[in-house]
Amino acid sequence: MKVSKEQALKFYETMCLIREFETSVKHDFLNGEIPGFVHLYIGEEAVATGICAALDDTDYIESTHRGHGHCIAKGADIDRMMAEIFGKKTGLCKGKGGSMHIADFSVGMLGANGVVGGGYNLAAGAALANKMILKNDRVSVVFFGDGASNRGTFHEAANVSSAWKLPTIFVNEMNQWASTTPYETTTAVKDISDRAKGYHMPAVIADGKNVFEVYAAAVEAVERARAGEGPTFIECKTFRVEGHFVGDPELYRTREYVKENAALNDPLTWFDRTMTRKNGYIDGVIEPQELEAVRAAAKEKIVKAKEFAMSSEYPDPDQYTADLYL
Amino acid sequence: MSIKSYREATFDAMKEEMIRDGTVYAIAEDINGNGGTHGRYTGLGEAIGDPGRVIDAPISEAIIVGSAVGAAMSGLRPIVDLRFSNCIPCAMDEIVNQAAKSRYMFGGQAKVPMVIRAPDGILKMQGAHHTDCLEAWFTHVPGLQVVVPSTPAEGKGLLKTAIRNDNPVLFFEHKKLMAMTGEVPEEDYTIPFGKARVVREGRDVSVIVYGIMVSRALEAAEKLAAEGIDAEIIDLRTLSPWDREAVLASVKKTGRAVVAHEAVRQSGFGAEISATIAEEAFGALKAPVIRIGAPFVPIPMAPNLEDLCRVLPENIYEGVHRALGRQSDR
Amino acid sequence: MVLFTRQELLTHYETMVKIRKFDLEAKRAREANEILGNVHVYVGEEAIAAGVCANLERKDCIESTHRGHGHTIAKGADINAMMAELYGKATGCCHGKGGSQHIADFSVGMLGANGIVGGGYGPAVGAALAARILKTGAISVVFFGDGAANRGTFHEAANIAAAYRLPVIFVCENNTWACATPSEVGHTQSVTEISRRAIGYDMASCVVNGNDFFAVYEGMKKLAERARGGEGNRCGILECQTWRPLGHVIGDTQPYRDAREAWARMCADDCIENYERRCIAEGWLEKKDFEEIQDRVEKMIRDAKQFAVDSPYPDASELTTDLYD
Amino acid sequence: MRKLSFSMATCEAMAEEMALDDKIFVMGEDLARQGGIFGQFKGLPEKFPGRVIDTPISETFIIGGGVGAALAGARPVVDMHFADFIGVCMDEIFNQMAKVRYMFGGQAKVPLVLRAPDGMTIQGAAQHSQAVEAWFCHIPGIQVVAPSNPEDAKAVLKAAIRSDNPVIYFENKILYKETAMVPEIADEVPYTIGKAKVRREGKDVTIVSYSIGMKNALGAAERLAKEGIEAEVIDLISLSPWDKEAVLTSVKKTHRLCIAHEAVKQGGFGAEIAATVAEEAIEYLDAPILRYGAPFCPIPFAPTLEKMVRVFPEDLVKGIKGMFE
Repeated sequence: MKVSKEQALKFYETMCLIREFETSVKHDFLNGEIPGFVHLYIGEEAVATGICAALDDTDYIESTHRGHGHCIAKGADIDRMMAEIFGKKTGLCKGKGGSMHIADFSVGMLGANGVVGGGYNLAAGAALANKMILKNDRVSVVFFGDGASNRGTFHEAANVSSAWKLPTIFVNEMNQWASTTPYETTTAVKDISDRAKGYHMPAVIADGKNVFEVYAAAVEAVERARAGEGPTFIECKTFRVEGHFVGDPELYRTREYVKENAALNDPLTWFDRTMTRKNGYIDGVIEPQELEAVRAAAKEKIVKAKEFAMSSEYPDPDQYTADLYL
Repeated sequence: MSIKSYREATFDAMKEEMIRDGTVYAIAEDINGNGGTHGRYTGLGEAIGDPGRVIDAPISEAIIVGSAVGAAMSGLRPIVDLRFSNCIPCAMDEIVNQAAKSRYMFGGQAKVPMVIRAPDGILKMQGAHHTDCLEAWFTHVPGLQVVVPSTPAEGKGLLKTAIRNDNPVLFFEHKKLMAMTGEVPEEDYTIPFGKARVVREGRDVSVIVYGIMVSRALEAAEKLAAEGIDAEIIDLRTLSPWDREAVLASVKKTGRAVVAHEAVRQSGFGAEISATIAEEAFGALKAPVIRIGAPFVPIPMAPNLEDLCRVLPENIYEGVHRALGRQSDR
Repeated sequence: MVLFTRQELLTHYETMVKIRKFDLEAKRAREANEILGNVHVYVGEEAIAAGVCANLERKDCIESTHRGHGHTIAKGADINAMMAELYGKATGCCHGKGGSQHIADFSVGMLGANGIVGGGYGPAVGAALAARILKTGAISVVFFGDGAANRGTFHEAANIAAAYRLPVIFVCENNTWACATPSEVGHTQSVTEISRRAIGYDMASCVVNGNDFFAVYEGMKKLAERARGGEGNRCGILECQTWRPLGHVIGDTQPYRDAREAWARMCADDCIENYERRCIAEGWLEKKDFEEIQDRVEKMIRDAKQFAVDSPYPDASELTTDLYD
Repeated sequence: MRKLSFSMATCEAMAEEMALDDKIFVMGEDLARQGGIFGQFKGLPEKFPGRVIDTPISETFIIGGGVGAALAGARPVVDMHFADFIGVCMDEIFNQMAKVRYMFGGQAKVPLVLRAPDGMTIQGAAQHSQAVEAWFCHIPGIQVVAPSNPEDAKAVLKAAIRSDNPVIYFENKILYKETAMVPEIADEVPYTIGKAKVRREGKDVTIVSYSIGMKNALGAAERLAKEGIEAEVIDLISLSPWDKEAVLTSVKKTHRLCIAHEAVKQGGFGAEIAATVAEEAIEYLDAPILRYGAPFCPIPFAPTLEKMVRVFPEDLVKGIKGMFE
């Protein structure tokens, strides 16, 4: 499908923001400014971007431990995201959640999840509430990796979503690595989307580096969901460029292997290459300097976000029991 | 004797047991990828000369534990690793309704010799999904045994016992233990379950602890000793079964008790210890039984809030003073 | 179509009749409050347990369900000890500790009925793993209902069994009722044929008429041979489509459906009568062969009941035994 | 005031609240057709079409889906069939339901009620008889209630439904059939979670219990009265938060404490009560604290063994009289 040049540039901006955000986080983690667990989305930017571009603010997403990209793509405030990752009181979760539990309910981002496969049922439940109880046309998206596709929670959520034609969209980020395990050693199928057949659920495979292809799949799935026709399974073939978490020595794969696959699957270089020539996605082309301008602006934003985070206070100690019960 | 880290000591325990007994196998997510969390399994397959007994599992906790129950009932001795204690709830039913009960429900026909290793505790800003101490749940479940080692040498001996033992064992290891080093005997040895050890003799107050809390209690004891307060420190080693006699004997001697763990205080295992003392050493008590545990909140991310959830030597030190301060006027 | 020897035909018939009469007696005893607790009977589904287990050797393991008497009998358990277990007697196969819902006989590879719907998948996969490591050549079977098919444990077990190339056969007894809930597409189920899910694990699958012993036997035979024959993905799903003629549990008044119709539907397609009809039509057996077996089994069940009634309850001192080693 | 059974009282509470707020819905297994396996949802499917939802046997979804629905603004009441199955969705309870609000810094709220029928019936055996409330008292972020009679059953359930926190509502399976006078409650707040009730005033000893345990507490108090010992009986009703002050106040008056629950003694909630008193009021005690609970074994099936794991009023009487020797 074709989109306007503005839309294409919007995609690019989001992807650059994610890339810059993650690059900055990685840097700050490695020099000890950010503690805890941090999982980076580098290389998978086109997935969150393409999917979330097809959603409204009132739609929901359930994210994963690798959630910064989803959060940014859904439109969360980047300053407050960064502050949360630093554990500051100005963070989206007032410093209680951190990277792995980042959330912004104001834009329908129902949270990253420290439990692999913890998001399916929450997303299906939100879909159930919206369709069957609150009677609106909001849709829920759940992102999950190839590793998480082996959790029983997937099975239970997929079955009910299909049985009740819930507006749940299952977005599989097939990045080929379940933390340190190559997916094929523990997963019985080549295309995880084959599992959709077991629930009478339509499925589509998208090239995870091609934001347009992901977007097109998402638009179709969202239409189907809003029309009451039930869930869709979108498998995005992508690649996890970084280790499972920042600091992962990656003993389980070689540098060469990573370099090669990163190059093959990088959504930003693909975008640069494709948009600067005549292509089937927009009318005309995007000039290199236009792209450069977007990249520069993104860098700028992230620098500001970090300054905001650094200059923010830690939460007041007396806040440690707050936000538990009402 | 040689100086080893907890990680190395428990690795040796597994290695030796797996070489000794071909029915022992280890299964976990990432077990070959990165040696499991904290690399506790790195090179295990090669070390025992049988990589087939070190198995990569999908992210399917229910089946990792469930299949181990079946394998155990069929003659194997699984070592299951759940990476983080917080993954345990994903397999809770398999642990409490299958592993714990199969032998009993089936009238002793089955036996379920398996070990579930689960690193727990606060490390640094890992947030609410990777830090909880859940031992108390399993002390409430008949059929399970619960082990909480406190040093490298203890870890090796207790893990060997757990592997040879014919019951399902939950083996909780604090993440801060992993890099802790200490003297570890080279020879083959086991440590019996249900036998506490007196880590430090004392006459003024009994401090009952387990796991990581033992080293923190010792630290507190040094500070107290400087003030002329002589604390006796008891390392329970195993919580189910647990050594009531040792605890009661000590409290009858000192007349005062302080119980501490990193788990949430409300309904933690400390309550069982304290309640038992109140029932069975009542006459000997000169003061209230002090109980120390984490506040009633999930673990927050912010470092300063997180620190409020730790149980540190100063908390124990302060607890002992409370025990000494408020005399019972009974 | 395999040709059975006359003896085999008689044995399979006896298995089904034994299950039928055992469970009708269990039903009677429960309704008369001679036994207590949850009793789920297998009436109407006998051909499945019989057809599946006829393909198994003693060393092979089965994981059963809450509706487990049929599986236990078909795997060759002693019915005296089984009946005694239902009565909670010391002579029961679980020494009175388990009862109907936790019946087990490890001596014949019956690794236990399970009170947790979908609790059997894990142990079955584990048993297969053990068979591989111990090189016993045994295969595992896990029975499960259409309701249990929606438990996440199914998904985890199916994936791991396939990924590890383990010899596990998932036998779905699709009797269309999950307790008091019909497994209808759109209600609680998303597929008409549960075996469709095999695709998601690159597994073999086969759908058969669960009320036809010969169809079940054939389907199971194919999957069992594949499971025993080494290479590639060795697991499979055998979906047996059948019907639950009685309530979920004895005492269930079935407010959710017409009980009389439910029973009539089985009578119209009773796996035991189907078996008799086929054998007579093919000229394999005669009416009197069946009558002779019916009478013999009748007596076995009477004796089993007597044995159970005469047996003592376990001594109070048994309370904490069989818990730890 | 009119006579109602415990289970009808809970139905009434549901019906009243669902009529007030159409964001409330019910989800679980076997609800729509059967009104719950213990009839505790009878009539609701007809009264509130579309708001009583039959789920597959997918407990992780029942809870996880409930949490998601709550996050999206609905007010789910979910049913756990048997509390014994709660382990199946422990992660959804512990890592999701209890933590989302806190982890996300108060952005979310989870107004969800989890109804969990628990306790021993008659020969329900190891997987359908458990009392597991203690696990949940150890989990920050959820509230735990366990009413002991029809009147409280209604008031407490209404309060739980109105609470913006996740509440686990343990309802004992034996108590379901208990009947008593239950008032029509108008719209005012029916009960404050965390408050205990003094069921019987006394000066000599304090007996603390909850849920089915209250039968033992009150039964023992009556017998003791005949022997001139006046027991004060406290019904906690709510376990997390629990009414520390009520217990401490009473103990400071009576100087003796006895705690009883059906759950296994080791690691049970009774330990929390005893430990708290041992820390905050030990100087008031004239005798060691008594704690009653099940012995350390699963629930056996055989009647002779099952009797051994039950607590009876006589046990309390014996122990309490010992306090005065």
